[in-house]
Amino acid sequence: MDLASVFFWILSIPILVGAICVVFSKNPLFSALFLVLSMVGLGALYFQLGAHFISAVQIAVYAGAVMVLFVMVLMLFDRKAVESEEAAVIKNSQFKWLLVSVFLGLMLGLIFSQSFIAGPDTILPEATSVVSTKELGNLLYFKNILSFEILGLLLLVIAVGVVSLSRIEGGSDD
Amino acid sequence: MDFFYIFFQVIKMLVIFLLMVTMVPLLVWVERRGSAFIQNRLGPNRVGPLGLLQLLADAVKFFFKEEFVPKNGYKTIFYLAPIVALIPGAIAFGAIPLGIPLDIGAFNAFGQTWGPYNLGFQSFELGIGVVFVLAVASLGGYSLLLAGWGSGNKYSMMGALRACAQMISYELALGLSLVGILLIYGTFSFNDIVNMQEGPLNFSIGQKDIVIGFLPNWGIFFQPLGAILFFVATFAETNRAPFDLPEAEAELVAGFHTEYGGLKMLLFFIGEYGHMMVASALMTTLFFGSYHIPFVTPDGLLSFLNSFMGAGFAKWIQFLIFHISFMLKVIFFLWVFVWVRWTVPRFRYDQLMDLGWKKMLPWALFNTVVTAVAMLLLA
Amino acid sequence: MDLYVIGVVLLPLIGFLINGILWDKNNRIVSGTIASACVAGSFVLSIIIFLSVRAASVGERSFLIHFYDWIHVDALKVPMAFLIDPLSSIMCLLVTGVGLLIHIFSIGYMDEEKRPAKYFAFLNLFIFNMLILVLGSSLLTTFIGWEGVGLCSYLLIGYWFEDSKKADAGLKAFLTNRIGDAGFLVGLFFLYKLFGTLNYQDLNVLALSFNSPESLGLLTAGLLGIFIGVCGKSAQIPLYVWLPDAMAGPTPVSALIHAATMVTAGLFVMIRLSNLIILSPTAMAVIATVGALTALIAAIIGTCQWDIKKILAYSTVSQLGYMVLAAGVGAFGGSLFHVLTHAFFKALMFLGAGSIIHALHHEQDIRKMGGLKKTMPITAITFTIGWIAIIGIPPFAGFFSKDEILWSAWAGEHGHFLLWFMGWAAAGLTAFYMTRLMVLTFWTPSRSEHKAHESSPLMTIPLVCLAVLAIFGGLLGIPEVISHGLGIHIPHFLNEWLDEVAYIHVIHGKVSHEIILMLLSVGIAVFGAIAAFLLYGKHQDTRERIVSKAPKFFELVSEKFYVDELYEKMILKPLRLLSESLWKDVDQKFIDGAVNGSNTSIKKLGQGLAAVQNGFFQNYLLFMIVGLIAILTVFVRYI
Amino acid sequence: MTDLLSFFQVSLNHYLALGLILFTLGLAGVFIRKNLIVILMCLELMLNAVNLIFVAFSHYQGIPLGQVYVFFIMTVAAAEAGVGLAIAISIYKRFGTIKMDLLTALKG
Repeated sequence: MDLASVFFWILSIPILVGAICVVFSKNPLFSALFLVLSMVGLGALYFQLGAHFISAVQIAVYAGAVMVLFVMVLMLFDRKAVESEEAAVIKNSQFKWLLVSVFLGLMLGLIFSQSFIAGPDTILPEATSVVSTKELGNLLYFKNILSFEILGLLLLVIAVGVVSLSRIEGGSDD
Repeated sequence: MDFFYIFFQVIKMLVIFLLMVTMVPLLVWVERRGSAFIQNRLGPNRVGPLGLLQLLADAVKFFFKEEFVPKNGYKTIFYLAPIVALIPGAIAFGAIPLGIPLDIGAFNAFGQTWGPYNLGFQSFELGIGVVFVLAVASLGGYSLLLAGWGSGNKYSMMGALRACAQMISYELALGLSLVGILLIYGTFSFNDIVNMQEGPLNFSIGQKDIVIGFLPNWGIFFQPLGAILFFVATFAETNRAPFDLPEAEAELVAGFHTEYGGLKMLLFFIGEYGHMMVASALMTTLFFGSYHIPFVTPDGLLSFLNSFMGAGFAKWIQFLIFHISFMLKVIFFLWVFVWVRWTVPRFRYDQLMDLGWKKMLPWALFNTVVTAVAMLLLA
Repeated sequence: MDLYVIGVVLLPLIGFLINGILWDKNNRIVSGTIASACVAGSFVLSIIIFLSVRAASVGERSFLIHFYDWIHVDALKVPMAFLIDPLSSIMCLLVTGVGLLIHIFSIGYMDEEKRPAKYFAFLNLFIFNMLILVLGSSLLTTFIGWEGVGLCSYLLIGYWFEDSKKADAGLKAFLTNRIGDAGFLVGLFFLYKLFGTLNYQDLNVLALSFNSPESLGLLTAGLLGIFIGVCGKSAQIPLYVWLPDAMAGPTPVSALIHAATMVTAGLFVMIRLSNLIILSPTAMAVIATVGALTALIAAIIGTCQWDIKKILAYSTVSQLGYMVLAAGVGAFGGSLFHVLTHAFFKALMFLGAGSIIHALHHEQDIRKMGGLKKTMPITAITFTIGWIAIIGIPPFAGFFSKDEILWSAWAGEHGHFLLWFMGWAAAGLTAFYMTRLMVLTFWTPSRSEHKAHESSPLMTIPLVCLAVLAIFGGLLGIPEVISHGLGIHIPHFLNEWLDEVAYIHVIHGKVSHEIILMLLSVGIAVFGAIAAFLLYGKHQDTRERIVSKAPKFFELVSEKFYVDELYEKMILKPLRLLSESLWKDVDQKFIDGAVNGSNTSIKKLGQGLAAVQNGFFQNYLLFMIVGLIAILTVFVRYI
Repeated sequence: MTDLLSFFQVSLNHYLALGLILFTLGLAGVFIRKNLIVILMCLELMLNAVNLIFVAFSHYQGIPLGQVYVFFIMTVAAAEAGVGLAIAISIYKRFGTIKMDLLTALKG
């Protein structure tokens, strides 16, 4: 048990609890808040994995921007439209749960099967180096500049699209 | 990574947290006395000398107020909001160095030798300090949203939505206004940034080094526009006047904290002042030389102090002087916050959004581009 | 050199683009000047290229300029490259030089035109394509230009597309050429199968070492395929029918495309492949026979035409027959020689005809002309020079080239008495119908409704230039007999020039034979000319008597042997019937039935499956996950 | 005992398993929940799970490129959230609900 393990096990608790509550909370607002918890936990885990910049960006972008947006949009809706009884739905979908569990089992089996990736006995050598922001920037702006530019374009398109989408006037079928 | 190292770290964190919390009553006093001074009144002056103990009295009053939750509210969220309000400011403040690092020599305890330790005067030292502070500060919106939603009150909700939209809008200008100075420093680490601002103003154009001896080497001289944009954006981020739309009394009663009172209200206060302190500390660190004193180098000061006192003692005095230098600058900016609040009238909401999106953002972008081009050309 | 070559090719393209953009801003002078300037630049560069090719030492005069690999599939590698060698450089000079004169002439000719920019754009596009054809380093590159000039020909013949007959003429030219092109492509496939390359240089090398009688059949098939293409492009029997109709286009176009340059493309390809053609006696025989027959039959038809441009068109077909005959008897040098001289005098005569038609307000019937000798002196003089050149009176250009061909047909190892005789008879007929044209147009009194006047300098200057060339063009290849007879040694420039790129075989026969043959051909030309002069001048009644003796025959000739009607009955009608039955029986009943049937069955299937799409997107996700699990199961099981 | 200790000793597989569990939870949420906004949140959760796996691989194999992809995924996720929420708002404006089991206009 080294420090990395301690961090991992401590952080996996809020992450998992958050994720479970996202799915099971009746109130979407709680879902969102638990998702924030999960994301902050993941951010901390990234930090532990040496991805410092990604960790900060995770908190700033996901927790700080995307989820704030979610919460704001939730608040824009009528409270009754958002919070209605969903527990029954969650309970009455045993078949879907079964399917998802089978999926999880198969994937776990894949991960821990010796031939696919290193199993528990053959632990990969742990790379301890921290990826510096400079290194990341070089990768981002030199090697992957095209993808970066395309993403910039995507964001522009999205910005215009979102504005025009949310300006659509409401109304019933006609 | 031994016992004493962790021990000192924990002590340090506690000290910094307490430092921040004890600043709050002081700030409240400054705000009330300052507003009175500006408005030609006296302000609280009965309890204690200069009314300094008024805060203690207020605190006692807060503690004995009734705890209640509005009927339509959500209990959990209602209680969660003020706690959340406290967290971002406290964590962000911890990443900023408040003074020169302190050396603790090796010493013997529990039968073995420990140390020596070099302790930076900050809760935790991060390579990505600036980004971290911005990231954590961006979490500040949650407390407002939670308070607005948890109160089950139209006005609170409206205030929360306004506050949140405002914070998201100004976060862009805030972040972009810093890009210029970060380009110049070439690092996210606060300690590196602080060290770069030591000594007289110097820079190089092409191969030529230029030193201007009568000015300190502060960021403000490289990025005046960035500094102004950043400071304005922090006003919006902290929801202070003239950007205190979320709690505009005339329209929204008191915005998101309409339903709050007592201890919970106090936590909100601490949160807001915590934000202000983070903003002032950032301003100081990035643009005003952090704890550095103009024309005085840490080594020079230490040798000067050594000339008439013991080496160990001199080190502590040096540490204290630099910390005070930092705090004085922070307090100056805090005073500016108060000063502006009682001087400038509140914006209208559309004016606020116009300012954020159509003026500050383009100017910040302009600043970034100009800085980048200038660095490329002068390098 | 590379830069010059790029310039030569690109300048006309630039002209095309500029004029194409100016399309609806019609200004004759502006577009004409732009087009002419581009071609002039191209001409100057051609001269530079020609001179630098000349400056190179003998045997090293081929330059391959490689731009990029156009097609690269497995073994097939077609570079986009230009081959600069004696042949292509001289063709380049011809195309741009004659092209330039005709551009300038066009500025004057097209003065009543509604959309001159379009016209000049097409002309420039034609020059561009022709240069690609000439400069291409492989048969496939040439084929691009080949198709390109076909397109331009179509566009320019149907340039006055408001008149549906003229549009139809364009279509006819296009379709007839398609038959030829199909043959050309098949020929390409055969040659590629045989040699595995289509590059001229490689083909020439391989041809020299060709030594396998068993694949001679394949070679012959390939060459005959290409010859079908040549028949289409160079208007040989049986595909010549489009060329007379092509006279529907503007006259300068007829001069440029249908007399001087495009129609000689077939000859160009044959000269390029001369080292291959010479290997197959069968192909040679076919080529020579077709050429001789074309020369004779077209000349016969030419004697009974009344439209000035039709006469010139049949004359062109006949002269092209000469060139093909030359190729068929192995005189490739003579063939190119005749290409050049014919380009000069035929372009001259077409432009002269254009000048006349322009002066007479688009009157083309020679029965309604006459007396133009006085009213249009420059045109008359230059036209007369062209006339002397074409009927083969020494020392004008036509004599030398025609004589070289006839001599080869007589004495060459692939020659035959009959071939010579047909060529000789055709020479007489040529003299006859050309003189008839001269008599009716210039020397008899005017029968015109319009008062003619001399054309503008823009039109006469090109005429004069071409006339000079028609006089002196023959100097390119003075036969040894004459130069020896004169006691000075003038080398046969053209044969020496082409020696390293084509099969050049100089025939040394008895000097006396050669001189007798020369006298014979001059004799029949003079005889034909005098006959026409008399029959259409003073002794018109004699002519009518002759015609009335065998009216059927003359009707047959003046109706062009009913070839078009024959094609209509034999080919087009059955084709139409077949198409109709394919359309009504096969397509509508069988294919449409299958298509509609699959359509309805899929529709029904879709209606059945639509039940699955119940609008709950999470159900769709369910299918997705089931599929995912199936895949994962396979993974876990086998990996 | 040593087995238990070696189980607690983290390796790449632990991160992969954690990511997988998060992913499956997100999948289940998308699968089962009816509220459009919650579904979008669960999508974000799935993207986060993928990010975790990227970072873990990047760390254990010493290839920083993995983090670049995390960066890209975050950008796309933010864009996706923006569009998704805008669509949710327009759906709400038009149909008055964001329950996916009531929105079956695309029925075949």
